[in-house]
Amino acid sequence: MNQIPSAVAWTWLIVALPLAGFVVNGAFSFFAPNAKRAISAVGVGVLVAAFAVAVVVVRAVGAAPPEEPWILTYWSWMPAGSLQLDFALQVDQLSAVMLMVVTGVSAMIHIYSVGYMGEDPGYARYFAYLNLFVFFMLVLVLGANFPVMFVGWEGVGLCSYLLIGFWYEDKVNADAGKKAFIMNRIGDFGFLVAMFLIFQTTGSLDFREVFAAAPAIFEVGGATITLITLALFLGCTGKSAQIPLYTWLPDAMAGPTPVSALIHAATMVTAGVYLVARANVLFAMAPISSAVVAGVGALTALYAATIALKQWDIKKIIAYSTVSQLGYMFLGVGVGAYASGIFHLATHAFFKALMFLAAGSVIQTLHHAYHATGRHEDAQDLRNMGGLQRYLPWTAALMWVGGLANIGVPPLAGFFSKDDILARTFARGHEAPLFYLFWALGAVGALLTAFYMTRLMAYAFHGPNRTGEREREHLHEAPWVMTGPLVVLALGAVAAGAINLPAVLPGHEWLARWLEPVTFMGGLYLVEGQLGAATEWTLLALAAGIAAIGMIGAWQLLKPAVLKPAREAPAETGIQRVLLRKYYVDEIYDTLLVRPLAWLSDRVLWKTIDAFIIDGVAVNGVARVARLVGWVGSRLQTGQVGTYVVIFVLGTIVLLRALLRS
Amino acid sequence: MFWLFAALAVGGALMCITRRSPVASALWLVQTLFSLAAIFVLLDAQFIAALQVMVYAGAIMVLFLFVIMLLNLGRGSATDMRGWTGRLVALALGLLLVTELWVLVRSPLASPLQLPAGTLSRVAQEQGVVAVISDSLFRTYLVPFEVTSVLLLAAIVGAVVLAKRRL
Amino acid sequence: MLLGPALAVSAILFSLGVAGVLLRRNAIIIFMCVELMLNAANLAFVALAQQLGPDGQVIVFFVMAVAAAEAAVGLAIVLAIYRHKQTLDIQNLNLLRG
Amino acid sequence: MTAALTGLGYQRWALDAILLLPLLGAVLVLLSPPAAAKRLALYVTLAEFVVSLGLWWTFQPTAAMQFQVVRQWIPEWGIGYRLGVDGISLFLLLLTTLTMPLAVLGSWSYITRHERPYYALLLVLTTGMLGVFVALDLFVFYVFWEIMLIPMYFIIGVWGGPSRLYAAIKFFVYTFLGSLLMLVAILTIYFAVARATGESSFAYDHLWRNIGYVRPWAFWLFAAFALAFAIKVPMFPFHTWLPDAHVEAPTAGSVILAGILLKMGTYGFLRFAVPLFPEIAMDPVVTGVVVGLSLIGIIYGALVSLVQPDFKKLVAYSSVSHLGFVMLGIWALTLQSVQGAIVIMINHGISTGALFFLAGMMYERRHTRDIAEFGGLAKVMPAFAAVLTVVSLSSIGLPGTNGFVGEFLVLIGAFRTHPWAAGVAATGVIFAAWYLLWAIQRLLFQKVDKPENAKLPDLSPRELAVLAPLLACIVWIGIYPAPILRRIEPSARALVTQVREAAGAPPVADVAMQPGAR
Repeated sequence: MNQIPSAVAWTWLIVALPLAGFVVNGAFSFFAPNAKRAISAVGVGVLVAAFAVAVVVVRAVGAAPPEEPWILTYWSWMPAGSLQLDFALQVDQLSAVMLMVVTGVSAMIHIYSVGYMGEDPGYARYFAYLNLFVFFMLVLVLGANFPVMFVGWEGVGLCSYLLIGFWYEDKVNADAGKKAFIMNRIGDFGFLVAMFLIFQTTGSLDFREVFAAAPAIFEVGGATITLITLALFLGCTGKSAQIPLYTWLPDAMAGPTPVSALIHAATMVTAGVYLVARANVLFAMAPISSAVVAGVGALTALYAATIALKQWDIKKIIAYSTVSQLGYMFLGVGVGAYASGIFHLATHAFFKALMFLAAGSVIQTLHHAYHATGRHEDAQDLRNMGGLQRYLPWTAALMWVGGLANIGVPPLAGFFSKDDILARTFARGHEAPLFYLFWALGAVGALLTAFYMTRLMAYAFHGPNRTGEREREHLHEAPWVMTGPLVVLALGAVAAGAINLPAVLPGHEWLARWLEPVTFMGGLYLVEGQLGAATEWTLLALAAGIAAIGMIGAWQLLKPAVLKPAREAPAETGIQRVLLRKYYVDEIYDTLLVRPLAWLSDRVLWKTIDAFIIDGVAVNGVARVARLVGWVGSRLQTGQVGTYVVIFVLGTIVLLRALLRS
Repeated sequence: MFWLFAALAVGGALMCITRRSPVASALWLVQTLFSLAAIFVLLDAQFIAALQVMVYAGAIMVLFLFVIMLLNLGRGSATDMRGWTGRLVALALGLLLVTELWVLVRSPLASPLQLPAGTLSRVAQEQGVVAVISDSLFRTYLVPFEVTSVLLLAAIVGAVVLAKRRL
Repeated sequence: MLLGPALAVSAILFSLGVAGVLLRRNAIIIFMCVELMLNAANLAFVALAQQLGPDGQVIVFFVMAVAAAEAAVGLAIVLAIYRHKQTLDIQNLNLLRG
Repeated sequence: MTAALTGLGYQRWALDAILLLPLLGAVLVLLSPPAAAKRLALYVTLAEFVVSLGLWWTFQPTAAMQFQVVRQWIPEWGIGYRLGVDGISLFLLLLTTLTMPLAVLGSWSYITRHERPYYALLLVLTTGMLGVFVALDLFVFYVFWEIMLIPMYFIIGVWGGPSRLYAAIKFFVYTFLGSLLMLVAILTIYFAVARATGESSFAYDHLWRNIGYVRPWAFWLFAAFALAFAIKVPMFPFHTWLPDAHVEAPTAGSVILAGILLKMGTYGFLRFAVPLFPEIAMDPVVTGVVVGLSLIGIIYGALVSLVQPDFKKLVAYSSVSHLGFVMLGIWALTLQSVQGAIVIMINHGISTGALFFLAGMMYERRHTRDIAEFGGLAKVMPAFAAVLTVVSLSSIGLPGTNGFVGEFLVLIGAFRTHPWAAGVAATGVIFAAWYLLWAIQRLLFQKVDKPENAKLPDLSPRELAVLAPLLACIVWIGIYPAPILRRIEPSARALVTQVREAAGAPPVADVAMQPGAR
């Protein structure tokens, strides 16, 4: 292990700054909720400062790439015999990438929020939560052992809960927050069980020790390691909204749009991908689990894309798109292309945050317009938009960049990262045909992605405007504080692909080489397939072709001109309705799980077992028997002294008799 | 001598429990008590006999009579005797008790405990009647004696409290 | 030796006392019967004291003291009851009824 | 600090002072003018806390009993006033002394009639509870166990809610039933040991060393102890006194009941039932029953909490769930699980105590605890909402709060010996989130739909003073529990070692065993 550079010792500051921001803004929310300048200064300032420190730290990593992670131990957290948990952070190449993504995107979104949330009465509370979120996210990516990571893991879930339910006065929002938290908790259960198993088998929970010991302890493909990784992956499905625990993410759009951009697109939901990449040794040693990860990822990628086809809510489309893109990331890490997964994670953070923030600008201006005229229309419904590029030219252009990146149009970032994943999946195909199926699922998903993204752009920005006659004059471009971050993110969406260009292009696979010290252990067990240059070129062309077909198809099939506003739109039928209602999965969960459990708790457990059987029959039954005996006894007491005397004398005589006998 | 007083005592007791008027009952009881005092003398317990006359026949019975008079119960009202069943029960239980006690009386006394006949009267002549009792009373039974005095005090207070019309 | 006859008389008197208690309903007469029983017991004590030493007489002394106390308190209770209920018939005194 | 306290001879008089101070305080409170009662009680409990705080510094992290006090009481029967503290009881002691001033402050405006007897009873209760935790003589233990029952009975029965009498009697009879059986067991052990060794003594050490002489009846004796403690915990089928008592008791009563009284059951298991009868406790059937009941308690308590319309009842049932974790931790009998069980005991006292305080504050404002009567409180009472959220999160076991540390240790320890049970218990974290978040949503979020709720005052400084120490503990234990764990560890290790050795149970990690050493 090489010497820790002095710059890395500043890591604690990256984590502590957002926490300090939370504390200060939390205090502001109670004592000076209207001091918006100060709140913005603190809220944004800590993030910018954290980003700056992160740059310093990452430069140190770049200057002297560590062979093994640098561990910074701060204090002993849970010392209990052989369980010696420290509160420790670790810096290595993987956490460096995550550091840049998290602090960078967060800083942009914080700046954007200054404009977006400017008029909200809960401004201070909003920034406090947002800062707290960043704090937990950083703990998540920097934690040096599973429990510390779990602190961040659940902490971001908490902030997600608080921010989804930020406008808590609406029951829908509060419900959505609660749903997100509980769904995440189901995943966390898996995480917990995985930690128990890991501790049981390896006797440690520190990343370094566990991963170092894993090859000696576990047998490749053994039951234990499979169980551990599947349990970990259950945690990932909760946090990263994969089948079957994905339903919370679309509902989570109830939160403010920057929150959706930060938490539900760029950072928190990618934690699962990060976890798989971090624990790559474990997953690589369990081929079945890896296949499950890849399969679930591919399936989710396609499945979520089909739902996105028919949604009308602009944020829901982007949300399902996020679910779908997360599926690609899992496909990547599932086939052993850990660097590709992280690559897509990074590019996705840029273009999806961009999409969300741009959508936020659209929603805000529509919202203002409807507010100004007093009409109650849905500001998020595509059917109420149309032709917006005339009113919001900047936003439209920037959103097109994000959309194209998402579709995977060369040479934007999304093209390279998505193709990278698909290519590597294809490369595994010669091992098992299953991977060709995964690749096919992913490819179809990509086609659908191109379709729904084009649909979104066409309906929102092109064709005639359907917002309303009087509202039209209130539509205007967002202020610079909101468009500025969009520009930065758009640059990222365009250029981020450069960090990991395919092998056939110059500067090839820089990120993969950068992550080599972290992923090489996994690479020992899950050997990536190799593709010839010709195949690689073919796949690149195919990807570009798919994107083009999807876009052109959408452009031809959809007719924004004949679309009616939401209020006048006819009801959907058949398969469209099924898609619109998201395959009724929420309803199925509700009917099969939630309601029966509530019914069981109320009627059977509480009212029958608790109140009736235990309390009524057993406990009070005993009391009733005692009372009955007492009642019978009391009837014997006539209160007649004479009777008592007779009995008393009789008793005396009997006693005397007994004495005489002896 | 003994049998005469015994007969008087039993007769008085019998009359006491059968008279309708409380006053008459009380007076018959006085007769029994006096007879008992006589029997005590015959049993070498002159001091107790004197006490019997003073405390029982004198103090206690006077108290009873006082109360009876105070409550104006002297006039024999309707009998307070129980009905035939009650009488039969009383009779039966009384007889049963007598039988049992009779058996008890017949049982022999543990011989080592017995003093030779006439010991007590001899001792009484040597030391005086009271001295025999007082010796035992103020040595062996000093604490009970003192406790008794407290008991009497408590009884006085209690009686006063109970009998007062209003506290 | 008057022990046997004295004890016999004591037994008879005691039984008469018990019978009286059972027979009568007037509280004050019942009370007198109790006194009768106490005296019967005293007789037994005195008779036995002749055989076993003077301690028996001491006990009689205590019995008398207690009897006096009891009479005082008992009669006070009788007074209180009479004032409260205007009767001494124990059939009407059923406050102990459960 | 340690040196200064040692200079004062703290180790010698600490326990005496801690037990005597509240009793003196009770007398003073009874003699004081009624208006000064609560102030006086507050000072006494604060003084008590300060005195007990010395234990923190002077406690040596070893398995030995410390601060021992041994005095003859009834030498004919071998009853001695024997007290001592080890890592298991230390924090229960501190938790008690911390809770009491808060309980007094929490009663400040809630109790409006008969103030003097109320505060005097609280102080007597303090002595009783502390006595239970420090007694090292089974007779003295029993005496304290009963002493604390009586003030609690009156606190519920006199100052409680509408059906307080039912609840108080149920609480009393239920607990008393168990404790009488325990008394019989104690006496049986005492006489059996006295006959066998010729030395009559109720001293815990003496009985523990010679417990082999009661082997023929060990099962029944264990059962008697276990029943007494199981009722107190309460374990699954014996829990129905708890919701009633909690709902009817005044705020401070609920807090003390949940925070401390329940811990006496689990403490009893740790101190008496398990170490005295290790081979019975570790019997596969007994273990199966206890672990099974704990799991039922965890899941069942959580599910029943879910559907409670009354907030206090919800918290009460959640206690059943939390204490299930403690029982699981004790019976899993690994170092981590036992440490975790003790930490959960502390946490539960803090978090559930705080929840009951909050429930009481709600009740004082609206005179109802019906969750449906509230809604939108976050808008009206932001500080209240913030505190309730943090406390609930701690109760849910969010990492970074105290709740996580305990549950994590119990589960990771239990996983070593009972992996399936630990797995099932871990699902409890899902249900806990469900019922508490749902309750929070209905209380704090959504629109203020009842006009009576629109003008509710936020937390007063006094109420904040009650909650602030608890919040501080929640965060502190959540991120830096190491000082606590280090103090617990030696005692927990000794316990696990002894019990496993004596029971001939399979060895586990962290414990060096010599089977059959005893």
